[in-house]
Amino acid sequence: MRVILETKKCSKPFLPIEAESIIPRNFLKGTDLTVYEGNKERALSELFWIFVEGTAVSPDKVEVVLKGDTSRVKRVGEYMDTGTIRIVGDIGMHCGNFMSGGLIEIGGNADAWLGREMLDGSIICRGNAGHYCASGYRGEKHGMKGGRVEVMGNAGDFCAEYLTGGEVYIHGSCGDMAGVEMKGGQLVIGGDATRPCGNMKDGTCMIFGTVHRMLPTFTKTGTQLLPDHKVAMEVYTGDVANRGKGTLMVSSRVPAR
Amino acid sequence: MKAILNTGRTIPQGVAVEHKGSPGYRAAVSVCHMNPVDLMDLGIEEGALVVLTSRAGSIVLSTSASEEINRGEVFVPLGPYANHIISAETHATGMPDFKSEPVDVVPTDKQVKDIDGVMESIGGVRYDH
Amino acid sequence: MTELMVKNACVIDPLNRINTEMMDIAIRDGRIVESVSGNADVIDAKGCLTLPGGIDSHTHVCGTKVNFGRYMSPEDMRAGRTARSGKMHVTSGYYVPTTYGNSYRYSRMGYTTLLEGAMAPLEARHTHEEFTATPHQDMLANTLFDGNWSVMEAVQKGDVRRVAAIVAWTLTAVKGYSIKLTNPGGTEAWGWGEDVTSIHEQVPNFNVTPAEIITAMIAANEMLRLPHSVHLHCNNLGKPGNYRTTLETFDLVPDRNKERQSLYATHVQFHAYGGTTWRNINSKAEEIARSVNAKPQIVMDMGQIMFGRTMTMTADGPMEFKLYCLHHNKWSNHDVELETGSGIIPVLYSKKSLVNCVMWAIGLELALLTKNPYQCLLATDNPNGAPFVKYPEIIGLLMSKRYRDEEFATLHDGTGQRTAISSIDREMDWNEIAIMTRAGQAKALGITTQGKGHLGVGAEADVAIYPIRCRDVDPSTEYRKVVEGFQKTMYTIKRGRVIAREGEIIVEGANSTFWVNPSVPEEISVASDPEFVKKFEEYYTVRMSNYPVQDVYLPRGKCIRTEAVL
Amino acid sequence: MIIKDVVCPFCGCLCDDLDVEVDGQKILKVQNGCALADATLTGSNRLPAPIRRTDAGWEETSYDDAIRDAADILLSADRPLLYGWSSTHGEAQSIGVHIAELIGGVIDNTSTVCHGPSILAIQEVGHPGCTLGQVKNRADVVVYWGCNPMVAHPRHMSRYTTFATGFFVPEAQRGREVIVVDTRRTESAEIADEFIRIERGGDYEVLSALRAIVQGKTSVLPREIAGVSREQLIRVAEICKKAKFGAIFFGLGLTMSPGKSKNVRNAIELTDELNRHTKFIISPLRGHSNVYGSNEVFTWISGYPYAVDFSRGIAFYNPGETTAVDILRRGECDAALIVASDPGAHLPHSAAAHLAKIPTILIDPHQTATTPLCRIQIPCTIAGIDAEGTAYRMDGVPLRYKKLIESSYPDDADLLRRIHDRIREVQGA
Repeated sequence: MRVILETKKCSKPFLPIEAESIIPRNFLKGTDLTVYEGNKERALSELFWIFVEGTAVSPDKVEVVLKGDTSRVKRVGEYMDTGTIRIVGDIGMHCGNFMSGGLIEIGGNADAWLGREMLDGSIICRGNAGHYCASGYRGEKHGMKGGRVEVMGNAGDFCAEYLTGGEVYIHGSCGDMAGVEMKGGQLVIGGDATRPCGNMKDGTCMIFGTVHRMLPTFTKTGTQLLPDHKVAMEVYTGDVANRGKGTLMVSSRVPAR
Repeated sequence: MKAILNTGRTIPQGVAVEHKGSPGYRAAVSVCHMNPVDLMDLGIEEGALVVLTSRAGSIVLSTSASEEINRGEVFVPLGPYANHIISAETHATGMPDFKSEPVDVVPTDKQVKDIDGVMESIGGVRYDH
Repeated sequence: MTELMVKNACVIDPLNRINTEMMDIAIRDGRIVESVSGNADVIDAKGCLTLPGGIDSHTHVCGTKVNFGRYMSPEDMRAGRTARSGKMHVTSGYYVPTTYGNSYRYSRMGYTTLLEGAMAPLEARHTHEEFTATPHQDMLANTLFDGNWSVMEAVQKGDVRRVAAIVAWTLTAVKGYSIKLTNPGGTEAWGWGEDVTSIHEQVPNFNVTPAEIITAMIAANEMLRLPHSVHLHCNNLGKPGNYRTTLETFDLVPDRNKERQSLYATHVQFHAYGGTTWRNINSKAEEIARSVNAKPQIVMDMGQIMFGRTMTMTADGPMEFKLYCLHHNKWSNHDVELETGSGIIPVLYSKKSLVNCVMWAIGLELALLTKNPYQCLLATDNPNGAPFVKYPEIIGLLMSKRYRDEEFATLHDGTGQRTAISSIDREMDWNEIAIMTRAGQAKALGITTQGKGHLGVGAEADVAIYPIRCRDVDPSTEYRKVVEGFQKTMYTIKRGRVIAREGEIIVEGANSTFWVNPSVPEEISVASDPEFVKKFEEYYTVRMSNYPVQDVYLPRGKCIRTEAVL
Repeated sequence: MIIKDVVCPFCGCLCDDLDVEVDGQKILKVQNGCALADATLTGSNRLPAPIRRTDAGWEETSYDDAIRDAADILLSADRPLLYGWSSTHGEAQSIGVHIAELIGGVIDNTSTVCHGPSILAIQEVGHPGCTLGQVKNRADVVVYWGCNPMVAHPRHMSRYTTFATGFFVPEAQRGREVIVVDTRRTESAEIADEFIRIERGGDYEVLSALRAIVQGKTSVLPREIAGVSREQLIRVAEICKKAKFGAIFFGLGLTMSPGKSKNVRNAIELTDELNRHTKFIISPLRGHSNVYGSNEVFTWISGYPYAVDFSRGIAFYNPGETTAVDILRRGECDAALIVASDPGAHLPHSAAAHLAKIPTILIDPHQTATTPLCRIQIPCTIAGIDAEGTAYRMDGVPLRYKKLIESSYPDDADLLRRIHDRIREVQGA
């Protein structure tokens, strides 16, 4: 089954829309769902043109497609456990929060907190991701615990903050403090990063571009050749400021400090 | 001249902050403090006017020389002038970069606006009673 | 004039020796009366269990450190969220809920009076502000004196009259209810990052020992004829082997008051550990209970822990730092100048942890081994041992051996060797539970004369009606019905008004705060003592005139005046 | 008449030892206060009456009409923002939160552009702190990091640290070592025993290095960290470890620099580490008078200290999303209520400009930089001058502002209560 949701023109286009109801499982029972526009609860059909093609007997066979200006639509795919969501353009904050299964594919850019506290499943973002991509929540001591987030473009600051498990792959560059408070999982950054992995306790971070302002509290333990990537990496352990046992690998083509 | 804009509190700003209509407040917050060598590089004397331009906008300010300021940095006291050119990007922390806005500093012969004038330039309407 | 009649109530009112009697309760203008007119509103209790409003004699719900617990825990605020609706404000939080969250949940469980366990005098205004925002319960504030410089100086000089005078001035100034000592002397030592490890160790720079502070405060408390006794959080909380300190402390206590105990020892579960390290910790509940059974001058509360996430918060700063070094989660500390300290850290009590299982067993053992239920009251030191919403489960555990056995079977294997819980057969009855949750608490706090904790004529009409038919339920086997029944009243009545019905809060609250004003002879009063005033102005960072809490903070304050007998 | 022991409503120190000479409706003289206290208590530029702006320009209006209009604006909004709250008392703040929950608004206070990042850091790792008297009576080492108390909190040093005598520190200047850490040699740095000058934005690195040194892992470190020599940091770490009681005060240099909350978190974790060796506390130097009170009040009502979004009925919190600057920058809100602060002066204009596009109500005693942006301004009393009420000092000590003079202005709590009641009335109908 395929459900296509296309945004309607609205009088206040800057109001955020909170749409955690947009997960594949919910459409098995129909499209009679509600979302919040600002502080008003609205029927999904007030804000979206809804087209349904085919039927499905189980939620994993449901594909939801979002079209139009979805950059202000938040929480799409929150608590999603199966099925597929494809977003043609940009998507608002908190896409895929707490996701535990299925696939979210974003054609454009994703706003902040993409895949926050994710448990399992996959997110692919073809554009750039905002700040706190694949991160944790305020005050919580763990972030993403499992699954995979792949961003073809760049990610903002605090990417993979508190990463606890799973894999985060940023093909482009990250902003400031990627992998800060990391305690597990794997973070791969194809491009550059600034001050990565502060306070890291565990897990692995690989950076193939340039590291700006490497933190002073990482100990270099050797070099390692990564056959898959045909590149030699400098290997660091840290963050020693936090008795950390994390591994930070930096492409040795460029000076680390 | 490229510089990094820092903002913060000063005693004159704090003293005048509850007297926002006063010339004292305007004078306290419409000044760009900079290293004397940078002033020389710009070819201007202390007190001359400059325009600061950032990704957020531009503003005309007077200048003041201060040895405490590093070269390549400028300091504008907290207030409507500094905020006219501070970007509202917060890196998803809620807090703008009040202490690290890249700016371009150029001498100017334009005038320093009064506060209402600054507010008018962002859509405000002056109230005179 | 408003009148209310509760018909067909199955009443347990231990202080009036009423035990599961079917009767009607007449209420006029907030008080229990002999009878009401035919125009009274009528509530049909349908034969269900009807008790005086519940009283928590030791809970942390209002004030600086409780609010800091909230402030630092946005992750907890994601639990227990309800929207504004009807008369109810927004609520957030599970183990450190907002003030309205606390108030509504206590109301739902039939609780109408709470004693805030720890108020730093310097920050009393904050506690009173939050009392006003906890609108459905009458409030009382335990006032901290454990590290009070003036008190320690007077104790050092052996001047109990001066101790009494300082207490009198402070309680009146901050509108406190009773004397609280938290790790006496230890909180001052923590000002230097140290602690005291026995009741006979000197407090740094003050030449007094915890034992001397406790003894002098008990004497001062009785001199001032305060309604409640000294309320003590013993030294060495949470340390293996600390039961010796607790027993030594109990041995210090004379029997000074005919009406009530002379010492209220709080959350004794945390003070009843044998062993020497966390590896060999074991239960010494039996030793503690034996001591209490022989000493009518002591009342304690359980300090029960229940499994799950919660927040520990106490004035015992050094203990919290030790706990932080174990858990390495987050740690807040807040020392209060010249007075006390405090610490806050989140914890997870887990059935996989043998230490936690031993703690769980000790709390229950204390209650079950204490013969007189008036001497061991039900509390978790909310939220330290568990959030108070767990009380119904604790009631279930106390009433059913079977429930305990079933729980015990899920615990760490080593629990049986370290504790005696599985060999205790006692099952508490309804009357004993009523004592442990209201009558005993009212008596211990000295508020029966304020009309609390009973349903006799003249009492405050605080009534809880639970959907339990005591005569048809066998708690021993049907403990789930007991637990469910105590979770949500059919009606909670506060001062004659129905505030909660089937769990829904239906009115805006209008609570009272009880506070004491003990008067001492002018010649020993410290307010006019130049020495006291000079030291105050020199070492506090607030002016003495700005210290007292103004009346405006207690919109419905109830002052209890006492005359000191020196 | 002289009123003694007056609580100053300027900065977060809330000095409560001012003597103020008044003559009924006028403040004549202020004693004991700093220059800022003096200027605050004798402030000018008060708006005489409510005003509103129509297409024809500004006009005076009545309190009744202004309150009705304000309530109507808030009632019809889909995403109202309620911002400010630091320069008033707890009583007004509390009603503000209740209005927000009634109308499904977002309420934020000025900590969002002050110590909001400190709050985020505390939420990650906690806060080992104390009341200021502990510092005054005990501290033999005091660190000021990224702050300039001589300017922003002029009496902090004389009341609590450098120049204050305390019970265990009878000779202030000899008894205390003062360390200042900053990117520039500030007025405060001039009087420090040790000044650490850090490259701009290098706080995080230096804090990490200090944590490693305190743990004895010096060998890992390079010779220079963000412009500071390793030797100086080793020396400073030793001073801290040898302290009997150490105190770190930090300011906007940490909260506003890149890394934001992570800088503060690192400073807190340094403090935790130092507590394994001696006693150490850390505290933000909170700014606007009662901003800490707004955090306290917001927290006990909603569970969160700032940036609370009630649009779904329940309270939701996520600084960066529900904070005033972000909501304004994205142009989300369609109405605003500004109370006791001046976003026109203190928020970036690319955010504040949105206030001019929507119906903005301003409740403030003064004509400010926000006045030109609003549609309605309702003047009120000033907490601590012509109104009394509760204020929380930067260390959490609650004090009561005194009413010093009589005025004809209504208390902002009363104005807000009337707006609140009007909203309830309309919603109930």
